[in-house]
Amino acid sequence: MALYSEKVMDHFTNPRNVGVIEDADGIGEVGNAKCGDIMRIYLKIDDGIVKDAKFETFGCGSAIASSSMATEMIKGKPIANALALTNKDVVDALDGLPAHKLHCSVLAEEAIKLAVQDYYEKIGLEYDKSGFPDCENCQTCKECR
Amino acid sequence: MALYSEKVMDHFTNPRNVGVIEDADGIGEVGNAKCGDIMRIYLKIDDGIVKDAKFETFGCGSAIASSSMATEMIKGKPIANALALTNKDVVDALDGLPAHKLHCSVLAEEAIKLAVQDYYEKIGLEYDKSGFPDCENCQTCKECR
Amino acid sequence: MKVYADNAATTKMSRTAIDAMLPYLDKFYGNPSSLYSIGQEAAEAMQNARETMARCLGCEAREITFTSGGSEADNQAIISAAVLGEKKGKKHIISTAFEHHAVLHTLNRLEKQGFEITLLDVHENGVVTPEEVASAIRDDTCLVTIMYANNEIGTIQPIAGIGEVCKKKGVLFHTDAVQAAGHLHIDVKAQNIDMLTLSAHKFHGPKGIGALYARRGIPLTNIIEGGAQERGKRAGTENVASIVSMAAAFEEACDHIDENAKKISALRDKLIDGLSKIPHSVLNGDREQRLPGNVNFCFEGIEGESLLLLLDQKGISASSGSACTSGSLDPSHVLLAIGRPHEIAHGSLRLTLCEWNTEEEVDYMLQVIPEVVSYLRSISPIWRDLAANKKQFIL
Amino acid sequence: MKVYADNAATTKMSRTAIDAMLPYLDKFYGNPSSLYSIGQEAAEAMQNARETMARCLGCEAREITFTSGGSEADNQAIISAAVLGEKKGKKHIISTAFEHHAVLHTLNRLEKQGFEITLLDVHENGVVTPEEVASAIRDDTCLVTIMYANNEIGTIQPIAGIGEVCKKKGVLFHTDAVQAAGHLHIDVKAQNIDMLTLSAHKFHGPKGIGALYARRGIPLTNIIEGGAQERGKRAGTENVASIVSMAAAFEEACDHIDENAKKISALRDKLIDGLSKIPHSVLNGDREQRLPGNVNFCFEGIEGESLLLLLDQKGISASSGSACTSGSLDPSHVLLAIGRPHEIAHGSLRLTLCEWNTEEEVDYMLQVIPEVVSYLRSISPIWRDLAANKKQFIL
Ligand SMILES: Cc1ncc(COP(=O)(O)O)c(C=O)c1O
Ligand SMILES: Cc1ncc(COP(=O)(O)O)c(C=O)c1O
Repeated sequence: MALYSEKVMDHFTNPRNVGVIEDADGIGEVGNAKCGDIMRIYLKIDDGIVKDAKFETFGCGSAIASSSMATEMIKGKPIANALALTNKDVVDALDGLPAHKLHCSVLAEEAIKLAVQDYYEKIGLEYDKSGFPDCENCQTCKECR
Repeated sequence: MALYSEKVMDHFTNPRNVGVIEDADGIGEVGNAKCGDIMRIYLKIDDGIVKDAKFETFGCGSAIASSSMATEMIKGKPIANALALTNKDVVDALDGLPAHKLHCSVLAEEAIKLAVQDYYEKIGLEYDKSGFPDCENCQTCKECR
Repeated sequence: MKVYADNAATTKMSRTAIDAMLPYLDKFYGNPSSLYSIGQEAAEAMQNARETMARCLGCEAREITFTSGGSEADNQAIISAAVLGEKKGKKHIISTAFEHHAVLHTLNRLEKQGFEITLLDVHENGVVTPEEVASAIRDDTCLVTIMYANNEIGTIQPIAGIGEVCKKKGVLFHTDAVQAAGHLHIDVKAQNIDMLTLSAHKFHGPKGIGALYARRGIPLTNIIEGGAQERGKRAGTENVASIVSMAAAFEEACDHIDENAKKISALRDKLIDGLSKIPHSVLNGDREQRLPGNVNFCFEGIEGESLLLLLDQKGISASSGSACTSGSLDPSHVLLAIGRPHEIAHGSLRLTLCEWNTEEEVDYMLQVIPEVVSYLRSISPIWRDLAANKKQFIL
Repeated sequence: MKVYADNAATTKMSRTAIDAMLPYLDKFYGNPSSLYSIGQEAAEAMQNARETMARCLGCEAREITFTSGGSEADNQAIISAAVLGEKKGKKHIISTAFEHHAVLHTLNRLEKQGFEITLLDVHENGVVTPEEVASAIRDDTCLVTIMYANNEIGTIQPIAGIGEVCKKKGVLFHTDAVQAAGHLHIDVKAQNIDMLTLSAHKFHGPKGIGALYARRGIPLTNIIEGGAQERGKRAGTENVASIVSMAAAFEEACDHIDENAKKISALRDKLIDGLSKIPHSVLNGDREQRLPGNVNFCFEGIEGESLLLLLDQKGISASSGSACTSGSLDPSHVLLAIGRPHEIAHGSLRLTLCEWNTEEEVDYMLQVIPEVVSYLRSISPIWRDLAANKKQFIL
């Protein structure tokens, strides 16, 4: 299989952290069904640490693999690390993605940021909005249509 | 070999009547080197009968085969028969020629007519010129250029 | 178990086709334009192939032009009709919204050159009617190009009816029969088809070879200029081995058309019945007017690529949308054309069978596919919302 | 004895090329655009083939576009350059009078669309100089297209010099290397070649497959519209088997280029020396700047077709003019371009050798050809007149 790396196929076939956190502290969702990708990430946060992360994804192989890898990468880490996770980090950890699939890693980065933002909103924290995805004007989703 | 019929190949490979009649009574030549075909026909005529016919041809396989067949067809026949020989008769006798080679049979018909004409001129016979090829305005040779 | 269920994308070559090809690789390898024997042997083989193709299509050998495949033939047919139309000041072309890209992209190009293109609606069942074609024809229409059978949803168009309408109105009619040739009966004269495209690799012949039938009297415009091959209408040293192989494959397919159709459509029907049991799913395309081997479903709440990859891991080769648009993020233009919303169109699965598929394979697919669909739904946020009544099911 | 001496028309496939092809007919038969394993295996094989081609040409894999042969690649290269030129208002193209028809006829078509074409003189030796190219280049020149080696007389052009001139003047340079590829060293970067055409069947690969190299950054214009194959620049399901086979053949040819050239040119030289003894004959094309396998003579007083047919009867496959113009009454445009008068051009013989020809075969040809020439002269009215001093010998 030349299309995806072994890492991608591993995370696609045996995705880590699939599922729901019923009492999540933050939930982030990006993408839309029209584009063919929706990623929803659930976070359990305690003491500034991402105690647990789970995801549900409607999307292609690399979307599922990106969700799996991204949640793996932030579990047990401080929130700051979760916010610092870039799509490139995810791509690198997956040993690369095909060019036309890079947006899947962007979705993962953004879903995590949105989940943290949701947590901030829920606990009523003051924060700088500029560091978070602006879904209203999101290029990724616009390109799709 | 789909290109030529067996008859054509036979007359090309073992041409009948190749050569020169040194004391020919009539000689006809058509075609030109530019077109890639020259046919020269020699006739020995006696008592209104074509006693002998020979040819020399510079040209393709079907030109050589047409000369061979045409000379065969007039040998021993009255002049009238020689004059009545059409290119179609030659083509039929050869079991057909490819479309783009039909002009070779025309050359054979015309070379014979010119040889008879040459004979008429030599013996000072009055004859109707309209039945003979008009080489000045010949279409076949013009098409080639 | 390994199941190849993507015969609409391409097929495995038959023994007949391979055996027909081999001698022309290193035995009768001459250039058919050459005078000498091994060249003329090749020319003769090509002529026999042309006659075989013609016999199977109901036309004359000289009405067949060999091309490098279906796409080239589609391009040449349409360009040729456009050149003729332009000469007469007729710059309107009728087609449908769900043609193959070889047709649609060529039409796009013509549109940029000032042609007007009418794309007929194909309705939810994926079938146009001759009446619709008739009422779209205008005085300046130079071409109707409508595919014989659709490559994604397998629906068969009323070709003879359309041919009759076009003939009556004096408009050229081209049909892309790439999916039909070798699978459905074709008789270009009886069906009043002026031009027809086919491609060998869809009926167990080789890839990279196809044919364009063009009724005598329709001058073709070269797509490829150069030597005098194909009566000057398609330059390039002829692919003799593939031409001979295509003809052998086509003849074999046409000789077994009814028998194969019977066998394949029984498998197809079993597959359709089985997959229909998956809740919130729908068969795409008319159930009756359908290629013997085509099954195409949408499953709500899941996305096609992940479905295909999981099926591949279970040994099943299938497709979603058409093969040549993979790598694109857009959902199938065919499914959109029959009115499926984007989110549904993304969740499609095409299974296309041939006479070599077996009932065991169908049973295996009917076991695996529902499992995989369930699994993907179980990890899908859309499905969660649908199941929790937060969103309304579309299917 | 059977002697195939028409390797410039087409070649017999090598064992290597056939063995490379076979598995892709019925084992790895997937559509390379498909996601599943057997599709991706085909895609991978195609990518490997692309890398092999690139390595042998000195370019990058993504600079290679697979086509259905040399003619298509020539058409696409020239059309692409013309489209680019037109955008910049540059509508002048430089070429030579003895290009292949795939080039000349495409240029004719462009001429009708308002392009101006300069055909450089190729002189009696069949070689143009970089200086001549330089002085023909104008401000509105968008393309120089000059063949690497001529298919009839085998003369090799100073490609690196022409490439340098074009680079300096900022003009695109395309070369039709159909006769050179696999026989002469090519390094597109070192030689400043922007676009290059090759065709597999000239180096023991299959017919119906070729490649176009286009330097990164040169946008190609589609000849065939449709699917997204070949980065969207050449639609149609890829001929995987032939592509893999072409790459194997090309690699084999390039790996043995010096060794083959040495062997073949020794046979060629023997043949040239022997045929030169026939009176009133001439070698066409430069003796030194010449493909290793090319021998091309004119014999005064005889016509080519009858010569070929008689040689065929003796088991020798040869050609006169080029294969693709047989069926035409016109003499070779190449021989006219090097100044041979019509009557001489008609009497040409091309023998083209490959590494499988033997010294015995050369000896046999050197025995048969003079006999056949003598025989045809003996029945030729032109020869009679020449011999009788009624006409002047030209040669
Ligand atoms: C110099 C040259 N260019 C182009 C071609 C065309 O290649 P193809 O026959 O593969 O289309 C040929 C041979 O046929 C050739 O010799
Ligand atoms: C309906 C239809 N038309 C045209 C084509 C193009 O044929 P090819 O891939 O042989 O160029 C295909 C398949 O690829 C097809 O399914």
